[in-house]
Amino acid sequence: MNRRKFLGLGLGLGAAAMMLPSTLSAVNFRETKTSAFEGPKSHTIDDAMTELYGTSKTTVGKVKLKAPDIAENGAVVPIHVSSKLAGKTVSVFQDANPESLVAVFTVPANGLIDYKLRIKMAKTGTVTAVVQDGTTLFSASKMVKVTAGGCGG
Amino acid sequence: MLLNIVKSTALVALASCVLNAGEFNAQAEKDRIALADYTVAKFKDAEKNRDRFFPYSTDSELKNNIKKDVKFEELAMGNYAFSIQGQFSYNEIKEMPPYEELVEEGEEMYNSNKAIQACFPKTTIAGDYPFFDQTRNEVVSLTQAINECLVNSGQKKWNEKKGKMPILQAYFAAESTDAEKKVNIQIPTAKAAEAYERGKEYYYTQRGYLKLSCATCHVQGAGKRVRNESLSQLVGQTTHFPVYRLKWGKDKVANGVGTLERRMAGCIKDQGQVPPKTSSKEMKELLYFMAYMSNGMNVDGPDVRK
Amino acid sequence: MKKLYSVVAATGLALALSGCGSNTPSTASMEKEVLNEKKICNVKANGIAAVLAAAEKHNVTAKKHGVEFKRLGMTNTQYIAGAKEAIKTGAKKVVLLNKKGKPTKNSVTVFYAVERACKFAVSALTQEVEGKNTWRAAVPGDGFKY
Amino acid sequence: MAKKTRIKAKEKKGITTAKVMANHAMLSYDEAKRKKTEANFITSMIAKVDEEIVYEASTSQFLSKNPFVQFKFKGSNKGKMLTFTWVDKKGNTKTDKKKIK
Repeated sequence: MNRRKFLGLGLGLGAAAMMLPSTLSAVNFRETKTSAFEGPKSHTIDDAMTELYGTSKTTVGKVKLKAPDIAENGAVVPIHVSSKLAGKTVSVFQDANPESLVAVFTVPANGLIDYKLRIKMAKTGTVTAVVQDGTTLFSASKMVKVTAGGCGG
Repeated sequence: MLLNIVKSTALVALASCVLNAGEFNAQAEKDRIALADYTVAKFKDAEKNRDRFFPYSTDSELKNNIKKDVKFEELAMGNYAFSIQGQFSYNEIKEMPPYEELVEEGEEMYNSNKAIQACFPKTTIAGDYPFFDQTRNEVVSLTQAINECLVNSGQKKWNEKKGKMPILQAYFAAESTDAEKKVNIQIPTAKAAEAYERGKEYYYTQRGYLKLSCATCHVQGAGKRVRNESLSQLVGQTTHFPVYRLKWGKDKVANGVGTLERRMAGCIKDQGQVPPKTSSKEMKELLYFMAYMSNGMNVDGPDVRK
Repeated sequence: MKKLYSVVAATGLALALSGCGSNTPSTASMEKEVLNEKKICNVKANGIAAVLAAAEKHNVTAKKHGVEFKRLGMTNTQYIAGAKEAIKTGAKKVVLLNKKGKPTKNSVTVFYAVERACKFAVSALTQEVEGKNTWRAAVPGDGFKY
Repeated sequence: MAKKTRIKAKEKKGITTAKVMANHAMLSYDEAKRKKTEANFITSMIAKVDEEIVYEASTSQFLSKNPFVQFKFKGSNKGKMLTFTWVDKKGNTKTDKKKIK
């Protein structure tokens, strides 16, 4: 990990920490971490995770990720992330699309880590959910098979 | 041996003939019960009964994806009744189903169309169609009834497959579901019984270049797989229409909902045959038969499918 | 299987005897002519023109009976029209159409198209006749045992 | 004009569960290219109760069309108003409210 990125991470964390008490403004990861969403280093889960958090090293566990083994439809893949960790951010990645980051949630003071969302997957791939707790990243992954769905007209 | 068979079947035939005289739905009722028994037996324990029902399915499929002890009422959910995988996605999508706004749109459509209100004063009618019109001596589908109503009041016909037609029907279906209506198909006359029989023959006859009948996939084949699709069972196949299909709604939500006729045309096309016209006698009688097979089940439309 | 057929036959017979008209497969309407797909549709033996003519003739009947074949969005009528057009213009290939009737990138030879159109037309009819005898074998509570 | 966001919010034992479905095409870059238009998708979603943020997400082009999200939070009760706002890439924004049941 290079120094600049490490600083960037520190800044990001600091910013997030500072923002939390003030409930008026939000952390927009799309502005602070544009490169993780789009750009040359957004294509693989590892790269995007590094852009977002400064590292792609995660500890597997403590995060529950529910997703179908076989998606009913690649355009609507239901994802459910939950965890009992007191994490500050939660992010969802997949490797079935050109870019891998899907969403970053900032967990508010009263928020629980229990998020559902529906995502698009162009092909079969792995979905990874990451919960950032302090400086540690906890993760869970699941393979979702996507096939062209439905018989008939 | 053969003589025995002839004797016994002759007796059965005679018995059903006698019944036919009084109760025109006797044969249909017999078919319905036999089909329900078959389907329930099939999904009792797929793993244990694999030799009887699932000779070609893999171990993991039978073990991990086909539910045991599927109840009769559950069969209305189509393949989600037994497919564990499918059910997961289905339940997630049902939390905020994409058709909800279309139902509202259908309600507005109903409220703003005086002619439709006059033709259909009751909105909880989803389970009553298609019905056998005794004065016309033909099966009348809901789609046909709506279009006739429009034409009679000087309005233009609607597309029978998508657009306004299924959206209005979605409203009827939702109202019927809320009122806990059940599918209630009557066979009032001998002519109606004939229409039913023709529909049945259509369903069970192989057609198209693939030489499949509807039953190959949805009676004998129910629960099995075609590529990655779990095949749904005939019992309960009509209860949830109009249906919102994820596939149809891919580009535009309003296109996602379609009538039963739209679905059927797609299915017959997959058999490799030119489907009958939406309001043709063949199509309506086929639907009449299918709806009868779901008699007594809850109306649960509109619903969402793959 | 043999047993199955005998059951079907017996049922038909029994119903016919019992005079219970409503659900008897009408033996009278069962096809008179037996079509032989292999013979009729043999392009090498009969020539393209004859086979195409046969395809057209039988497909008209199939259409009338509501059993016309369709493959990947292309009806047999479109197949025949495509083959005719190709013969007229001297093209070697018949371009396949998608479900909207627009040409796709795929094509087949005229020989193949004619043979297929003929086979589709003929087997639609033979299958229809056959189906009249066999459909009950798939009905639970009737010919289908499990 | 963007259509209304559908919101369902329910409180049970101190925990409020909110289900939200925004009305947005969520055109990804690839899809936009195919349709020959410009990509546009929701980039940020925020939910508040009494000015307190209860949900906050930065999102990408890969949420489904008409994205659905569900989230849970503590410290609210029935009758309070849940406000949900989204902003898309072009800067369009839409705010809708619903009382917690």
